[in-house]
Amino acid sequence: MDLYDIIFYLFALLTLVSAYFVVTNKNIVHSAFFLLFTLFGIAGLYVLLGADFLAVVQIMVYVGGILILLLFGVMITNKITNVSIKTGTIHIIPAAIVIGLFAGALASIMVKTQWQTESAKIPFTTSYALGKSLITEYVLIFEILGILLLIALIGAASIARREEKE
Amino acid sequence: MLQVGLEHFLFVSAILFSLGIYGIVTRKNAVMVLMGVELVLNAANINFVAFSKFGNFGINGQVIALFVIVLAAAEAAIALAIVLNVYKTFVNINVDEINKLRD
Amino acid sequence: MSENLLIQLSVTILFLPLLGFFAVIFLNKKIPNMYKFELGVISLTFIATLLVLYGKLSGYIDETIIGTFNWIDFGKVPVLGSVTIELGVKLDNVAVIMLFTVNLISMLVHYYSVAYMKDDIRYNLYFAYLGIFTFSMLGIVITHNLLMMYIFWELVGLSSYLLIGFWFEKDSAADAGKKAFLVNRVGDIGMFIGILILYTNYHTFTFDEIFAQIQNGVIPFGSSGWLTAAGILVFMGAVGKSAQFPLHVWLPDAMEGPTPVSALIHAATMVAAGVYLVARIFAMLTADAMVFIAVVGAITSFVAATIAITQNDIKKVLAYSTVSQLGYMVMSLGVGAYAFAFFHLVTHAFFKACLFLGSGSVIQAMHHEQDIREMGGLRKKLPITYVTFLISTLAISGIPLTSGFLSKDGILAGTLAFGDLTGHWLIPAIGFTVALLTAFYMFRLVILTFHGKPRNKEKYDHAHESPKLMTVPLIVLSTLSIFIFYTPNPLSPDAGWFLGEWISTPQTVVPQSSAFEFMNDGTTGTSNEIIHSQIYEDAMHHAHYPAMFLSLALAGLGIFLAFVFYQWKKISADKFAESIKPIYQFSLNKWYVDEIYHYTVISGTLAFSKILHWFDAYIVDGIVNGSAALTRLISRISGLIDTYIVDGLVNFTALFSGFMGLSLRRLQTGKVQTYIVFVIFSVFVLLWVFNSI
Amino acid sequence: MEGFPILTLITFLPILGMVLILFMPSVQKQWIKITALVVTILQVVLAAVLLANFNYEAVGVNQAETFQFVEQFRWIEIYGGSWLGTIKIDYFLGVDGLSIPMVLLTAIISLIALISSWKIDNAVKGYFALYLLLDTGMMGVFVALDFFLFYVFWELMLLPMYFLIGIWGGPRKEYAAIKFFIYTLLGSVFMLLVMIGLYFSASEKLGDGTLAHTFNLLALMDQSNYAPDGILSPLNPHNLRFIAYIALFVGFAIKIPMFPFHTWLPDAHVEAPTPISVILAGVLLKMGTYGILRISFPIFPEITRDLAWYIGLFGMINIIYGALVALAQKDFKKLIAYSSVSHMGYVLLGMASLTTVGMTGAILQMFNHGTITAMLFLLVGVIYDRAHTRDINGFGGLATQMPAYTGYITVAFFAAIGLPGLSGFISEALVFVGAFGVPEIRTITIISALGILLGACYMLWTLQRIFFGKLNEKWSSLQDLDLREYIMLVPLAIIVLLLGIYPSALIDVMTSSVNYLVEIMLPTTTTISSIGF
Repeated sequence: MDLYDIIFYLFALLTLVSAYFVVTNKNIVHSAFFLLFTLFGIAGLYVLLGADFLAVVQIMVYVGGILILLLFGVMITNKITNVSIKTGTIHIIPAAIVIGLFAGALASIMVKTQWQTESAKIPFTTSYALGKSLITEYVLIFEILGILLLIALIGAASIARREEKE
Repeated sequence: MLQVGLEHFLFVSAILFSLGIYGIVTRKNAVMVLMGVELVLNAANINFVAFSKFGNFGINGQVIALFVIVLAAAEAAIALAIVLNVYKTFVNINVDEINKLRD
Repeated sequence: MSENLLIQLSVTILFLPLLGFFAVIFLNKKIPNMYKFELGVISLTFIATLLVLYGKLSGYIDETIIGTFNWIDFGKVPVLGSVTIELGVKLDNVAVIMLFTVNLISMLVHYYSVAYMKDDIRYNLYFAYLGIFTFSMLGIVITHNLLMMYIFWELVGLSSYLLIGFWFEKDSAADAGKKAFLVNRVGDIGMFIGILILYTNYHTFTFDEIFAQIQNGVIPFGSSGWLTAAGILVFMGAVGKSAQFPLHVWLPDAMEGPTPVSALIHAATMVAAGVYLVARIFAMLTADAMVFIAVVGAITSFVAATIAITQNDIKKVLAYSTVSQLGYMVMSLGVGAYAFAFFHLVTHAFFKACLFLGSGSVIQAMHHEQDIREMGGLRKKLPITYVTFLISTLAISGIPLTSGFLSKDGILAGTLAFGDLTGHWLIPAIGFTVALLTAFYMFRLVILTFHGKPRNKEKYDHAHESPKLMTVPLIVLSTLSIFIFYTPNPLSPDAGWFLGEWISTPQTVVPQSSAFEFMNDGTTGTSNEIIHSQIYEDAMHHAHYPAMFLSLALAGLGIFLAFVFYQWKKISADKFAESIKPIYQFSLNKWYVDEIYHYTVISGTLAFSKILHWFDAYIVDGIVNGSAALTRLISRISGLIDTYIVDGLVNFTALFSGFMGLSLRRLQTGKVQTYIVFVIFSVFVLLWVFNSI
Repeated sequence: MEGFPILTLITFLPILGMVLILFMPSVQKQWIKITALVVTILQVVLAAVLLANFNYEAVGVNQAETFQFVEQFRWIEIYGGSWLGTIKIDYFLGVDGLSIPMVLLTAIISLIALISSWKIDNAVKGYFALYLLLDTGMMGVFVALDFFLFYVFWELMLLPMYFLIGIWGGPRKEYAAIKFFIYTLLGSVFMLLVMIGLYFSASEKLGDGTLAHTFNLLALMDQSNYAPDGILSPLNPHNLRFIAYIALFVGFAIKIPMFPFHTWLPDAHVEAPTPISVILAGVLLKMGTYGILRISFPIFPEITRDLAWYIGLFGMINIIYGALVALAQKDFKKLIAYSSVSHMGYVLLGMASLTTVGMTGAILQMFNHGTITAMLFLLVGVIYDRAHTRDINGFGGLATQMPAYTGYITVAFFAAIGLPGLSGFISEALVFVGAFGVPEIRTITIISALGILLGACYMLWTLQRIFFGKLNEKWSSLQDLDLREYIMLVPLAIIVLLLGIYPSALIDVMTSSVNYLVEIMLPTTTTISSIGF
C-alpha cells in the first residue's frame, strides 16, 4: 500500500461519499455543492489514471460550467424567495432495494471479472497526444461535436426563450 | 488486494453509477434528476479512462471521455432549458407530477 | 372486232350502270333531274351491248372469249404452291344473248318507268336502284367463275331487296323485301357450300377449269355422290333466286314493288338467273342431280300453276305464272333439253316483261287497283295495252306463230323424250298438265281484265290509255314474241338461227357411270362427253310432233274452258269453286306454304332465339354474376369470420390485455423514474438468470 | 427509315399528347380536344408512312431478322439471385404482316372515335387524357414483341378503359365497368401465369454467351431454346404445355369474347359512351384474336394442331349463338354487341383452319369487323344522341326523316351481313373457303354457314323496324347527319367499299407472313390430301 494507493482511496472515498450525499440530501443547494466534491474526486481519479488534461477539463467544464448552470437552474425554478429549497423524494425503499441489488451485481461483475490488462503506454503528457488525435483521427467527431454544441446552444436558447413569444 | 488496480476504479465507477441511478429514480426535482445523470456520465467516464490506461488503448479512452464531457455540457444546457419550459407550463418541476405519459 | 375489244366492251357494259348508280345516289339531292343521267347510261349500255352481240355472233360464233385478271393472290402457300383467285369475263353465245336480253328489257323498263313513276318522291333514287340492279345482273351474265357469280348473285339480291321495299312506308313492302332477301339467302347458303365443295377439290372457281378437271377424272372427295351433291347444292342457289319450290314464297310477295320492277327483276331477268346458273353448270350435273332438278322444276311449275288459277290480284296471277314458267325452264334443264330451256328463258323474258308492263299500264289506268274482280271491259279503253297483252298471253299459252309456242313445245318434247328414255313419265305428265293450266289461267286473266262489262264503273270511266313512253316498250316486247325473230319455220325452231346456230348444248363432263346412259354417244361407244347424243336427239325428234299436238290440244282446251267459265259464263266459276271448296281454298291460300313456314321455321327460330336470349341473360351471365355473388358471399362470410372470430379473438386478446393492463396499471405510473426502476430490476434479473453474477 | 424509331413514336405519341393535355388548364376544352385530334391524326399519318415503307416480302412471325422497323434494347436487367437468374426484359418492337393491319386499324379507329368524342362535355381533360393513354396501350399491344412488354401494354389499356366506361358511361356504368375490368383481369392473370411459366422454361443466349431466361416472344417460339426440364418445355415429357395453352387461350378468349366468356361485352357496350364502344368493338376485341395468332399459335404449334377442332367449334358456337341472341334483342346497341360476338366467331373459325386462305380471312375479318362495327356503333350513337333511346321497337319510318343516315346504316348493315362488294363478304368468304378445305372442321363450317342467314335475319329485321314503315310522329323532328358525323362515317364507308372491291390492298400486306405462319404450324409430315386447302 503505497502513496498512490492511499491517494486513490482518499479520492474514491471523497467521490462516493459526496455522491451519496448528492443523491440523498434533501436540500437541493447542498446536493449541488456535494456534487462539486464528487466531481473533484473524479478529477483526482483521472490524475491517478494519468489523464491530466482530462482532469483539468473535468474541473473546468463540470465545476466551472455545468455545476454553475445547475445552480442557476435551481435558483430560477425555485424562485428562491418563497419556495422551499428542499425537494421531496419518492418510493425510496423499493428503489433502494432494487438499486442496491443492482449495485451489488454490478460491483461483483466488475470485481470478479478477469480483466485482460496490459502495461500502459500512456504518454507522460497527454495534451499533445490528445490534441493530435483530435485533429487527425477524430477530426470528424470533433467537428460534429462542435456543431452539436452550437445546436445545443441555439436550441437551449430557443427553448428557454419561448415564453416571450406567447 | 489493496493494491490499486483496474478493478478498483471499476468498483468506484459501479457504485457511482448506482448512486446516479438512485438519484435519478428517487428525486422529485428535475434538476436533481439531472445531477443523477451527471453522476452516471462520470461513472462511465471513469471506466473509459481506466480501460484506457489498463487496457493499452492508448489515448483513445481519454478522447472518448472528453467527448462525453462535451456531450454532458450540451445535455445539461438543453435539459435545463427544458426544465425551465416545464416549469413555465406546470409551475413546478417535480417529475412525479408530470405524468402526462400515463394518460 | 378483236377479242380484247369485246372483253373491254363487255366490262364497260358491266360498269356503266354502276357509274349511273353512284352518280345518281350522290347527286340526286343537288340535281333534280339526275335520273336522266341514268337513262343516258342505260341507253349507252344498250348500244354497246348491240355492238358486242354483233361482234360476237359475226366474228366468233363458235368460240368462247375469256378475259381474266388476278383478284386475290395468296402468294406461295405452303404445300399447295401458288394460290390465286381470279375474276374474269366469259363471252359465249349464251352470255351475249343474255346480255342483250337483259339490257334491252332493262332499257325499256327504264323508259317505261319515267312515265310510270313520275310522281314518286324518290324518283331519282329509283333509277339509281335500277342502275345497280342492271350492273349486278350483267355481272351474273358475263362471269366466267362461280365466285363472281355468287358475288353478283348476292348483289342482285340486294337490288331486289331495295326495289321491292322501294315504298318502304308500306309495311307489306318492307316485309316483302326482307322476305325476298332472307329466302334467297337460304338458297344461297346451299349454293355457297356447293361452291366450297368444288373449290376445295379443284382449287379454282372457274367453270371451264372445273369441268376440265372433272373430265380428267377428278371427282370431289373421290365419290360421285359428292359431285351430285355439289350440283344440287349449287342448284339450291337457283331454287332461291328462281323461286323454285319450296323457296318460291318470296316471289308473289315481291309484287309489292313497283310494277316495272316486277317486270324487270321478278319476271324477266333476275329470276331467270337461277336458270342461267344451272345452264352454266349443266356440264357437271350427274344423272341424279338432273333428276332432282327436273323433279323440283316439275313440282314448282305444277304448284304455281294451281295457285295462279284462283288468284284475283293481277300481279299475283302473273307472279305465279312466272314461278310456273321458271319451273318449266328448270325442269327442262333437268331433262337435258338445255337449248330449249335457255330458249324459253329468252322468249319468256320478253313476253312476261310485256305482260307485267301491260299490267302496270292497267293498274295505272285503274288508279292503282290490282284486283281483277274490279276490272273488266278495259280493251276499249286501253287498246294498245290489250293487244300487246293478248299477244303475250298467246305466247305464254303456246299458240303457234308465237315464240312461246316454239320454246314450250321444245321443252315438252324434251320431257317426253326423257320419259321415254328413263321411264320418268310423271315429269311429262306434269308438264302437259301445266300447259293446260297455264292457258286456262292466263285467259281467265285476260277475259276478266279486258273483256266483258266493267264491274267498277267509276274506275272504268276514269281509265285512259297510257302515254307513249309506256306503250312503246309494250309494243317492242310483244313484237319480240313473234316467231320470226328466232326461226323462219313457225312450227320448229331447230332450223332457225337461234337454236340452229347460236345455242348448242355443252358436253357433259361427268364420268360415264354417273351420267345417264342415253347421254353416251352411241357412235363412239367409249366417249362419255356428248350429252346431246344421237339417242337423245332421236327421242326428241320422235317426241316433237306428239308433244306439239298434245300441247296444242291442251292449250286450246284451257283457253276454251276459260271462255266457258268467264266469257260465256256457261258454268258459274263461283259455284264450281263452291263445289270443290277444299281444293279451291287450298289453292287460294297458296297451299298454305307461308303459314307452314311461319309456324315452323320462323316461329321456331324466333322462339329459339328468345330461349337463347334467356339462356344468355340468366344462365351464362347468371354464372358470371353468380360467381361474382358467390365471391361476395364468400367475402361476406369471411367478413363475418373476420368480425366475430378473428376480430373476436383480437378483441378477446384486447379484453384480456385490458384486464391484465388494468391489473398491471399500477405499474404504469407514467413516471419515467418508475420505469427506470423496472429496467434496472430487469437488468438485474437478466444478469442473475444468465448466471453472470 | 433506317434508325428512325417510328414504332416508338406511333406508340408513345398519345402519351406525349396526354402529358400535354395534363398541363393544360381544364377550362380550355377546345384546345384539349384539338391536341388530342392532332395526336391521333399524326398517328394515322405515321401508320400510313409505316405501310408505305413496309416490305411485303418480309415474313416476320418468328424470325427476328425479317421483322420490320425493329427497335430492340435492354429495358430491364437485374440479377435476381441464383434461382431467378438474370431477369432480362427487352424493349422490343417490330411489325410484320400479322400486326400491320392491326396497327392501321388502331390508328384509324382511334382517330374516328376521337372525332366522335368531340361532343364529350364533362371532365374533358380527364376524358382525353385517359383516351390517349388507352390509345398507347392498344398500339403497344400490336407492336410489342416481348411478352413482358406485351403484357404491360395489355394491362395499360385496361385501366383507362375502366374509367372511361365507369365515369362517362350510361346508367349502369359502374356495374359494366367493374364487370369488364374483373373479367379482363381474370384473363390477364391466366396470361401472366403462362408468361412466367414460359419464362422459366426457356432461355436465350446473351451476347456474352451466357444463357438467360427470356420473355422474348421470338425466342419463346424457338423450341430449341427450351430447357429439357422446364415445365412448359416441349422436351419435357411431363410438361404442362397443354394446360398452359388452355389458360392462355382463356385469357385471350375473354377478350375476343368467346362463348361462354362473352357476357361482359353487351353490358360494357350498352353502358360505354359511343366513342368507347367504337374503340371496344373496333380494336379491343381484336387484341384477343391477335394474341392467339401472335403468341398461342407459334409458341404452341403442336397443341394448336390438336385443339384446332375445338377452336373451330367455339367459333361456330359464337357465330350461331351470337346471331340467335342478337335476334332477340330489343336494345339497338346490345344487338350490335351480340353481332360482334357472332362476327368474331368467323375469326376463330378462320384461325382454326390453319390454312393460308382461312387465316388471311381471319385477319381480314378482324380488320373489317373493326371498321364495320365501328361504323355501326357510331351510327347507333348518332340516333341515341338525337332520340335518347335505343329501343328498336320504339322507332319506325326513320328512312323518310333521315335518308342519308339510313343510307349509311344500310351500307354498314349489309357490310356486316357479308354482302359482296363490301368488305365483310371477302373476309367471311375466305374464312369459309379456308375452313371448308380442312376435313376435320368441314361439318362445323357447314353449320357456321347458317350464320350468314341468321345475320341477315336480325340485321334486316332491325333495319325494317327502325327505318321502314310509317314515320312515328314522335321522331318527326330528328335531324339528319351533320358535318361532323359525315367526317367520321365517310372514311369508314370508303374503307369498307374499297376493301370489298379490292381486298388485295390489305391481303398482299399479310400473305408472306401468313404463309410462313401456316408453314411453321404444319405437322412435319403433310401432304396435299391431308391438309385440304
